[in-house]
Amino acid sequence: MQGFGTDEIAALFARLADVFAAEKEALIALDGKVGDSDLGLTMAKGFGAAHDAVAAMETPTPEAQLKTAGAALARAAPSTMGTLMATGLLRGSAAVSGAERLETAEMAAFWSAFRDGVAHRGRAQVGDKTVLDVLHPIAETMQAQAREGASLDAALDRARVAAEQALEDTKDLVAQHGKAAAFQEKTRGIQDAGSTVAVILIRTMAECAAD
Amino acid sequence: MQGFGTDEIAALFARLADVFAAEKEALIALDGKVGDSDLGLTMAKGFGAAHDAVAAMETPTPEAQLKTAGAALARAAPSTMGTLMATGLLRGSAAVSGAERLETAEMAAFWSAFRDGVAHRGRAQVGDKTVLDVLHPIAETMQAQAREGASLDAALDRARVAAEQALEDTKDLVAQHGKAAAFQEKTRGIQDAGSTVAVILIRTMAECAAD
Amino acid sequence: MKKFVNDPENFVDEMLDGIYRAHPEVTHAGDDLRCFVRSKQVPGKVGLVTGGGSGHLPLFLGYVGENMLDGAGVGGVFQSPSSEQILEVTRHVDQGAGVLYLYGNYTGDLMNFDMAGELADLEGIKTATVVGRDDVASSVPGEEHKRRGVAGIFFLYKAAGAAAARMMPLEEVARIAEKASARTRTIGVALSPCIVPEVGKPGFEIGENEMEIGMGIHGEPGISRDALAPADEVVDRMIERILAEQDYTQDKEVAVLVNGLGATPLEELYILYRRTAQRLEAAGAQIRHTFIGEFATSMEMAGASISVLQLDSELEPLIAAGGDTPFFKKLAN
Amino acid sequence: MKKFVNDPENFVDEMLDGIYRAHPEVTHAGDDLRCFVRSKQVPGKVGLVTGGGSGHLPLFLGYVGENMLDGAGVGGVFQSPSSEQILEVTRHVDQGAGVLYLYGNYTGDLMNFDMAGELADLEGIKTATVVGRDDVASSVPGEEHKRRGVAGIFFLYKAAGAAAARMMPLEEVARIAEKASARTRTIGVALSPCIVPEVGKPGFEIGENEMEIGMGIHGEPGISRDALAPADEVVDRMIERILAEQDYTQDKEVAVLVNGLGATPLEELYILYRRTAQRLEAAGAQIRHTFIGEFATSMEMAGASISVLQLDSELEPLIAAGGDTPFFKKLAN
Ligand SMILES: Nc1ncnc2c1ncn2[C@@H]1O[C@H](COP(=O)(O)OP(=O)(O)O)[C@@H](O)[C@H]1O
Ligand SMILES: Nc1ncnc2c1ncn2[C@@H]1O[C@H](COP(=O)(O)OP(=O)(O)O)[C@@H](O)[C@H]1O
Ligand SMILES: [Mg+2]
Ligand SMILES: [Mg+2]
Ligand SMILES: [Mg+2]
Ligand SMILES: [Mg+2]
Repeated sequence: MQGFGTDEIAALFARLADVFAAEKEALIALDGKVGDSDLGLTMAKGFGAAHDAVAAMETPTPEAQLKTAGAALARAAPSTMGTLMATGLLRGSAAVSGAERLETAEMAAFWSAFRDGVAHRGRAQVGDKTVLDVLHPIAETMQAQAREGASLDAALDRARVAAEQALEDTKDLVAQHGKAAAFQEKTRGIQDAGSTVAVILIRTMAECAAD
Repeated sequence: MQGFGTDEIAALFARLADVFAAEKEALIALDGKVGDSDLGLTMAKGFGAAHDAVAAMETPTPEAQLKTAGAALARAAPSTMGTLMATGLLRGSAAVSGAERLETAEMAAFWSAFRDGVAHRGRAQVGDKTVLDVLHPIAETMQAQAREGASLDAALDRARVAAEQALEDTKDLVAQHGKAAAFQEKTRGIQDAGSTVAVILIRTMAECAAD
Repeated sequence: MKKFVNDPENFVDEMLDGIYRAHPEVTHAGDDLRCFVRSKQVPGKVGLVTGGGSGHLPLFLGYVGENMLDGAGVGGVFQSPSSEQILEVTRHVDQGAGVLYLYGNYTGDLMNFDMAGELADLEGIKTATVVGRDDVASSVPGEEHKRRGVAGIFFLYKAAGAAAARMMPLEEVARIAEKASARTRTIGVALSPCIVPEVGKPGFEIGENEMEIGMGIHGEPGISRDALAPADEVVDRMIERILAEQDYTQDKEVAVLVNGLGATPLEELYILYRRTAQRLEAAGAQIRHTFIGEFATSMEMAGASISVLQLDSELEPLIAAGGDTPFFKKLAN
Repeated sequence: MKKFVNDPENFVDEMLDGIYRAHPEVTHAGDDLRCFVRSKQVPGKVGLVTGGGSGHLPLFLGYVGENMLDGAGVGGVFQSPSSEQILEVTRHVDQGAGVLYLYGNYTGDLMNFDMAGELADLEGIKTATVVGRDDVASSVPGEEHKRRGVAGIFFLYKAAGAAAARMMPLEEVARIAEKASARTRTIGVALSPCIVPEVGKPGFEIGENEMEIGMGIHGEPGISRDALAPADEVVDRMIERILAEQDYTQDKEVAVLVNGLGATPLEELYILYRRTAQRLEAAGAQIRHTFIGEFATSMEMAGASISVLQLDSELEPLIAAGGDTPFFKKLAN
């Protein structure tokens, strides 16, 4: 594919809205294990709002679309993950300022900024069993792929694979933040809910690129 | 028997305390059908307190015993039936003022005063599906037996039979008073809870007389 | 039974012990914890005494305080206090101006207050009686005197309390209480039963998806049992019963009380109030005073009631007056 | 789900509509109902802003009023308000003296208040932040900064509210709030779960005969799940956690809050208070102020919490001060 232009980004948010609507119950159940069961609701609502806002734009640029999506998400779903994903989108938007299409290099910049934004806002460390544990390998993989000059669809697919592995690895960690932290050792063996959302993001993006 | 003297009255209240303790759950269930399920509790507590008070008396007379029992009942169980039974005992006590033993005539006077007290305090009419529907035939039967010169045990047994029949007849009535009144037509077919207590009273008295 | 209790027999007295520890402005007359009175009586004022079963906090004793009541006979859970206890409270609060009994229209309470009043009379204490009978679900129009007293009795306390605080004589305070009683209507809805600690299990059942409109605060049967409807529809079905008995063409101003029965979250009471206000305004009423919260509960029963007092120029300032009890505080407005 | 709701999506906004209809002393800044503010701001006063998820009434918005807070960002049930909403409230309440953010230590709230503060700073509004972190069950000593904020935040509101009303500057009000925060400890116990309207079923289960000590107000796991014990024993097990962290040899005076989580009858809270008072007094504390009732709920959760604020000569008069909001009224004493 020729990278993500405004049409592809619009299509990406349409697809994310669908996917999070479909995953609603699964995410509720997952967050319910060591959390408050709201993740399915907030992600479905938040990405639904992001899609609506992006779809309503008249003269979009990638930067503006990502910013609009982030702002809509922050407004519609001010939960931990809603706010973090919004922060990621807003920071990622700034990182692709001016670009008309997001190729591998721009996408790598987007994901690095996304990760950094989440790290800043959430004050978590890699290994704390949060969404950062998946965002970090995504960003690192994208950066490596960009250095190697990989195509966007190949790069995203590698990032997806890394993300899925990282998600699996969150099972071995003990939660240090948010509602899950109260469960301490009991969180071991359980896949982190927020990290699952990050995998859905990169997977959906990779699928869009592959289509 | 030679009528109820102080020993027999003390024994009567001991027995009533036992009987109401034994009937507690049954009365709770009965009152629960069209009431608030408290009758078993209040009667067990009330007659338990009456027995304790009577047992603690040093120089009892029948009049004083009945008064003490009534006052204890009023204090321990100020529910509808607790208050009515207390009123009955207090009025009945006054009606046997001075008597050393309660023979048929005195017992008839006791029950008439008991009924009148309940009627005054509760402002119900015979036929309203209340305890009055059993107290009234008890009082009338006792008066008739006294006029005929019947022995106390025979008189009490006749009164018991009349009471049991009257209790059965309460099933055909519709409640007009207390919590049951809210159930209106639904109370038809159900035996009145308070009337059941009156039957227990006369039956226990008759049993004491027969022993 | 999921309750914080020790021996269920001590439920009421331990609760009272907690209340006296927390609130020095109330105490008991004599040794009996259940003879609940204000720590300081107001000389020359008509005494206001209420009473009834426990399990309805803040009803009844919660309204004993400044500009409200002077004493309460505290019964066991859902049980009347004894005539002796009421008499003790009566003696304590009488300041020579007589005592008004204000309580709910239940057989056990009626008999015990009557007895106490007769005994007080022998001691030279003048008493008068006004009963709350606001529950429209408990008897048809024409039989209002048979109705149960529920949350709306709060309005009687408020009006009579403010009247007595203005040093009105017994007859006047009783007349005002009677007027408030005649002009108050309540309808309730229950979603779940409650548990009397000494019984230990619910006295009745309500299906997982059912509601009962008109159920009494001791679980007395209501007027209909239906599938739980959306909140607005529940209010619509309830408020009809009140609107049918109040006409706002002349006296438009009303005071509204949306009361939680115990387990219903305050959030939901405001959702019910929203629709109640819409409906009352559509019927031509003007809401002048609003009270929302738990005013008369049934232990942990889920449910709510709506009470409407139709004001007039005499009642309005009495409802507007301030009040200060350990359980109810209102600034004058 | 046995609740009085219409469309669960409208739960919060219909509740707010009800609140605004009932209480003209509060309103919303701009069009968004969820930007909750006092109708009249006090010129020159430090603005106090709180916020957090809905479902905890009277927390959070219920403490907006005289001598208390000035505004609240209202989130969805158990959800943070957005940074945009907090910013809108901040702009509205700022009277030139800056704004103090006072909220519970939860990730979502922290992030959104931080974002709002950063944006307010760009607009020239000075903000400071103090978080409630009173739940002793949520982290071990030494890790107090990680603790959740629960009912004890009421003491922060009370102290900071009275300080701001005395026209103290932002730094002072923040210092006092921080002191109250550092000196407040809370421990809770839950008997039943609660239902988020949009979810429609309980988020977790508690066995028919179980209690969970230390459970959070969103159902976060506690420190032990055991068979329900008699009330006094429940208090004993809870209060130990507080006594272990407070020493009454120097500062003896405390303020106590016994809070109901939603479905627990007030009667039972007084039974819990009774034992709490006994235990505190035995430990050498002197109870100077007592608050009992529903101050911070979890919808229809059955359960309670005990909070103790260890007073000093600066905090005491601030807790003693009066307060007047639609949901909380206290006369000065
Ligand atoms: N401080 C943090 N930094 C980054 N991610 C976090 C942080 N705290 C929690 N998370 C992530 O958020 C997820 C839970 O999200 P969400 O359900 O929105 O939280 P909550 O319901 O507690 O607001 C966790 O699984 C974790 O991945
Ligand atoms: N006004 C009345 N006069 C006489 N008996 C009455 C009256 N009202 C109720 N009762 C009797 O009381 C019984 C119920 O007693 P109880 O359970 O003590 O009442 P409550 O629980 O309503 O106080 C009824 O079955 C009826 O026999
Ligand atoms: Mg969550
Ligand atoms: Mg009964
Ligand atoms: Mg309650
Ligand atoms: Mg409640």
